Amino acid sequence: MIALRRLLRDPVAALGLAIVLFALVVAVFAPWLAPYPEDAFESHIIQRLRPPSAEFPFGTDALGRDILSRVILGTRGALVVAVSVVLAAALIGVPIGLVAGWREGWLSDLLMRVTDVFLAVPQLILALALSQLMRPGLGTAMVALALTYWPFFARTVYAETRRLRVSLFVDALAAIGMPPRRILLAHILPNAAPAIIVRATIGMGFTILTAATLGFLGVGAAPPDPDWGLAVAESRQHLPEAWWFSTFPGLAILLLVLGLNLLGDGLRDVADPRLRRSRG
Amino acid sequence: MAAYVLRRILLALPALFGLVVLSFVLVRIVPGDPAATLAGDAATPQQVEEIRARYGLDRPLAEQLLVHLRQVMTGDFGRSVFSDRPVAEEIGQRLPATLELTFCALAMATVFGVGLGLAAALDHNGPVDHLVRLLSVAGLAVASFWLAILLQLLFAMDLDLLPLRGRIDVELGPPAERTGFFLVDALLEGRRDRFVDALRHLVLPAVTLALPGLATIARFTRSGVLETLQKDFVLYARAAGYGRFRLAAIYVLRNAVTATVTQVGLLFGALISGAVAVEAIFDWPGIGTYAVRAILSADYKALLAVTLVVGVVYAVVNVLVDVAQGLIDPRVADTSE
Amino acid sequence: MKSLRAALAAALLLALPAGAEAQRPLVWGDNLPSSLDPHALFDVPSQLILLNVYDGLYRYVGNPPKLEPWLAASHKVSTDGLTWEFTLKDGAKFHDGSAITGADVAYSFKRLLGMGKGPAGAFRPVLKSENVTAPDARTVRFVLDKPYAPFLAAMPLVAVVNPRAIEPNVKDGDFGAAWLSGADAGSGAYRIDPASYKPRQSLDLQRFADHFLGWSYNARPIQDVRVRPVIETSTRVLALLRGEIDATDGYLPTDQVERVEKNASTRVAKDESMRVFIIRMNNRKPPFDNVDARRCFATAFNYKGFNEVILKGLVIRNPGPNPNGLWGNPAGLRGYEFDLAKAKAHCDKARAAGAPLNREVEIHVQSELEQTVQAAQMFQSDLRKVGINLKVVPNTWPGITGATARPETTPDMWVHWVSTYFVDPENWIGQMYDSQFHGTWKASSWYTNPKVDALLRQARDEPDQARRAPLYEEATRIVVDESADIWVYNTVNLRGLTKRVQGYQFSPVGSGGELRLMSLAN
Amino acid sequence: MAEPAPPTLEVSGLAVEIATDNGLARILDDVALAVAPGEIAGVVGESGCGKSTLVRAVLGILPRGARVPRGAVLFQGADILGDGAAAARGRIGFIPQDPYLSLNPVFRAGDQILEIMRRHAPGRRADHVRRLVDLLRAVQIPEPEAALARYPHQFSGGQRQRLLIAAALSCDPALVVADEPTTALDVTTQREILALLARLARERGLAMLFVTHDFGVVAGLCDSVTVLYAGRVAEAGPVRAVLDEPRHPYARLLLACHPDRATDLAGIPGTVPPATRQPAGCRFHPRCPIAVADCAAAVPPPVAIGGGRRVACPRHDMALPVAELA
Repeated sequence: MIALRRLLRDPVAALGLAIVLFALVVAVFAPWLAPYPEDAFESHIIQRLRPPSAEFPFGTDALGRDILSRVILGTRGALVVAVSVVLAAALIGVPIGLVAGWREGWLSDLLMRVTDVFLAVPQLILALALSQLMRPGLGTAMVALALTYWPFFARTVYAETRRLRVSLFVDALAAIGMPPRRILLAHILPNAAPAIIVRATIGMGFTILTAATLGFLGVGAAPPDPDWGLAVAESRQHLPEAWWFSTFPGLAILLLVLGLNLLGDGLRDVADPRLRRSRG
Repeated sequence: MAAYVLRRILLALPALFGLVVLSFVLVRIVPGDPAATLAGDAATPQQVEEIRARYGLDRPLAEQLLVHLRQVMTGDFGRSVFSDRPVAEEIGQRLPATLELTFCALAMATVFGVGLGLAAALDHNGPVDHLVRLLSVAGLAVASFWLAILLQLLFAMDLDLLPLRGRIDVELGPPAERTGFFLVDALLEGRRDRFVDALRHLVLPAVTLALPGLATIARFTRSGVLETLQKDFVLYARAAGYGRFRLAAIYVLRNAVTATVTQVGLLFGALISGAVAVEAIFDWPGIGTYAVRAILSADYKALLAVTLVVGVVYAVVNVLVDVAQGLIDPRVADTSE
Repeated sequence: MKSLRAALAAALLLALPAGAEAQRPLVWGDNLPSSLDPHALFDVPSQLILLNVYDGLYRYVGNPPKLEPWLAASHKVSTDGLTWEFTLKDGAKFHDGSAITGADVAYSFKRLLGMGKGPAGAFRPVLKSENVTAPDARTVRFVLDKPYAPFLAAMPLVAVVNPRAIEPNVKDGDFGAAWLSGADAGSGAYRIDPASYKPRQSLDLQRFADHFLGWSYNARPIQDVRVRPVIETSTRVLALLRGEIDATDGYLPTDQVERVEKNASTRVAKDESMRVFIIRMNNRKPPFDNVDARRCFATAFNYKGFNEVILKGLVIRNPGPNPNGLWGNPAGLRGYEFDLAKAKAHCDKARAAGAPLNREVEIHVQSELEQTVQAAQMFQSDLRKVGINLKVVPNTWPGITGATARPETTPDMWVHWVSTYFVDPENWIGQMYDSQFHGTWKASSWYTNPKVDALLRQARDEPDQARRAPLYEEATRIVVDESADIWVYNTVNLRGLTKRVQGYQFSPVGSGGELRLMSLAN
Repeated sequence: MAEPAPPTLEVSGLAVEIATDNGLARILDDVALAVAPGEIAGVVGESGCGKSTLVRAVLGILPRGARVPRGAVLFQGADILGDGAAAARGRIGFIPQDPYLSLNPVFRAGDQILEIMRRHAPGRRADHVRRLVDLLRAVQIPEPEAALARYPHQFSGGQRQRLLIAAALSCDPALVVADEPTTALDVTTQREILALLARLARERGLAMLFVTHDFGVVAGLCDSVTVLYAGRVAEAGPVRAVLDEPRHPYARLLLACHPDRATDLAGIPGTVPPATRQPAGCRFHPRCPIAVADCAAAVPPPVAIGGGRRVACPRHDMALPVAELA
């Protein structure tokens, strides 16, 4: 609660929280909010490429679908992708970071080397290659993104664990004979949690962007999914005449990622009140 | 220092080895059938089998990996399954384009990012600070492919200020190839017109690519400077009479950029990734488009080489970053030996 | 900036030697093939090289395409249809100045068959390397294993290459393939500047003044051509509008046609082609093994909506596998029409017969080709109305064609075009529905009908076109009745051009890329 | 006790306030002290009493947002509070609290000191180097020439403090301000550094403002002492007199709890009030065992009680309850 109040005191962070909450609400109630919820699937070619009007506030796309509805319906997909990718990446990265940070010697070295290997592969290229692994599509793209994002969690948790391992309270716990697993789970993990949460928030923004890029390159979400990146890709050949086609999905990406980043910054400030700062 | 650099290089080697194995395993599971692609549209199944045998694609995977490792050791990346040309040569033709683009973007991101970050920190919680904070967060939030299209439409189509695509004007032609970096080659042959033209072609893609990096660097510099400003030695330096400018621009910045420099290394990976979309839109003939092409046509030799080359470049950049850090902060080089 | 560019242009003019023509070269924005070796592959982009840098014995000219003797002056066929003898024209020269002989032609075919790639597929079943001979300097003789009707029709696929250029560059018995993938061993109207070649990026061509046809038919041929492929479709269109390139590929998106035509300095060349847009169904996989299920799908596609609205009427409805203009099509062939009530009836019938129409059906699209995606989405929307759940799966050409080797891995449905490789029904219905081609992408509907097999094989062995035509007509009727696939339209080739490009002439083979016919207004 | 010469440093009626989120913090109020040439003046107080702010006011590096509503700081007779006073401050040397943190780790130690010298007296680098080597020898750094090229982390803590002392002396100062310069060091090194400071001050006739929380250090080093409590002067006077016979209840309690080494206030009930919520009247009265109602009503002004001593408590001659002294 105190953390929330402190978060709200920073107008920028509060804005971020507001955007993310707004997106959450939109995502949850998307089918009721969208004026034409069936436009997630249905095309009406007679009314294609209509400019914004009272009937279609954001205009229609190349298959005559209401863009407002599709932007609203796309929110859910974007958030689902972001949350599940980051969750999966955390599930891989956090244990690796914990173990590598706690243990000395070859295991730790090996784990961090593997992490480095994954870091050395350009993310998008790995994601593209992996997308071809089973078959292109949102599911594969999500697997690919999780497989490329976990090293960031491993790095973060590794650093935190290393820092906390040498701290006095861990020495004290070890001295009274607490097993390492309990120290890691009950003491180090909660202490590393703020760093993980911040990393996760930023990671969600990042994931949405990368997933959109994959969609843009044609290996992410599959049509007729109302994916924002896909919409921008589809809109390209209608620019600049049908400006509304790319503008609104593009803005939706911008806004949600912006909200997540602002929130991440705010959380970092709360987690680290020594100094109100914002790091990438 | 020399020992430190050597150690950094040696540490990078196992990672590169891991990369070779990892990329091989990943790429060879790609389902697109290179033999079928190679055989062409009108191929019979029997032709496909012959091609499979000729390229060793019918051997067990482990054997293919060994062959691959031996080839990589000798710098032989094989021939592209797709174009039947040496992959090393194809990449050699394309790598400079990507490096020219990414280095320019990196330089742009660093110079402006550090400047903005410093300005923001010195105006902590002031208007400049808020503006830079918002801009840097927005810079990280913009989808580069979207930005690229908007920049094209605005600066090339509407305003007619900058070229739309490519590296150099078709009529002007590329400069005589020495390094493959058009800017450098144009200077070497003393052609100002080509230099200017290559530079104009660089602007839009480099700006698009630089923006997220710029935002990251600005954020890190800002927080680094803020953190450093809290340090006792800054207080001491002020007490001892250091000048304000010298304090901010040299004394504090050098400490503050250590975190930033690490970011520059990590950013390079992101830049190469970003280059994939940016190169495609701006028609930049680099390895980003090459990689996409390789993936789409299941050209696994090319893809393997691209991953490895990018990995090597990434490793080199990060060794350079480590060296830079050692130069900036002498403690780094001392304690890790 | 304009003034700067003008100044640069002026400076460049001054720098040119006196008397040189100051003509901005033609900038060709169409795709480059992945290899410059005309024997290494055969796809749409490679025709740029085949038609401009090389010559064949025969060539398709004009629209509809006519097969004309090219390097050959004439040919003779034995009565059994097995022995073919071609006589060469006099005075034809390769780019190195050496004369083209019968031995060179024979060498070219042996190389083609030896490499066994791309265009070799059309000849390998009937032609052995040792049966290509050159009795004298002006003659080349082929002895086929069995009669093969499309032999002459496939002749333009084969480029005649210069053995004197290739032989010094052969390594490890590779037929010089490594070298020729980036070099020139041709005799065509244009020659390659090897130094300019960067795969998929750039290629410069120069006019070959000594081309065997001479240049009398073109008063102002184009001296220099710069091939500069543009990767992204929309960037390509913008580049054309800005005049950075003079020509797009032949797949200009229909939505861009109006814009290119409105632009003062550009136009769109529209030519009816022979490229059939088709939605495949895997006839081996339920529910597509049920003819009523297939008919249900065929009547649920909104042909009119797609052709007239989305593609703005820039294509022509094509009811069967062969392109409309080709011989071998039955007169008055009626294809399927969009009728959801009928579709429902077909579906009910299929369901009654146990066809699993409730399962999710996958349609694979080539995600870089917007039209395939749009067609699939529209189809998906309409199929929902008859209770069929269609899932769109983005894929790529290699991804799909790699999977068509076996029926289990072949997608339920996929979308593609069948272009003109040679102008013969064999190129379409022959290779698509004869079960002996199962395992190739062309036959990826896994359609099996012994009667159709028999008809198509008979037509293949029959040299006389008048007798072949009814066989193909009969086969077409059966295939259409059984709704083996969904045939949508025949393409109108849409190429964006700057108005300074003149003399552009389209042929379905080569898609209008014959540079020798063009000239540039200043 | 110091000779009645004109003081090198004279602080009078100094008040410093900082606006914070929780309201106005009155860090210093009505602080007065003087340091004569050759005199070592101690300032003692617990954490939060305003010692550091006093140092920063003298050095002209008050934190952002701080303002000085009243008072003056005179250095050799010139006001050095205003912005234009940087030049006048040139001959004030500063020895910071923590030698580990006060040198920038990424620059060579020599360069950092030379930069200070350059700022104070433009001249040839070689001359500065020569002077610096002499100084390093004076503060007993071994191999001074080689030391110039080393980085801070390559020195021990004691050596770093010697470097900082050399830096403070490098501008040929009339006044040296030392802010708890031995706190971060181990006891042996502390003693060496204090001896060095005493010797240097004596040899060079320096005025020194020595800030500490440690009465033991004051006793061994200083000539006079000023005791601060919550931003005000509680008691001031010659060091022997104050230490032997403290008069302010605060000073008495402080020295009584720890007769030998009065290092903290653990023995006094209550805590130092936060600067934003100072009690009215005498700021010590909530914790004072002999406080009466009047103590909360008005601020007791420091009064001279003879012998150069001042005490800010009207009840300074009352006896403390025995229990408090136990």
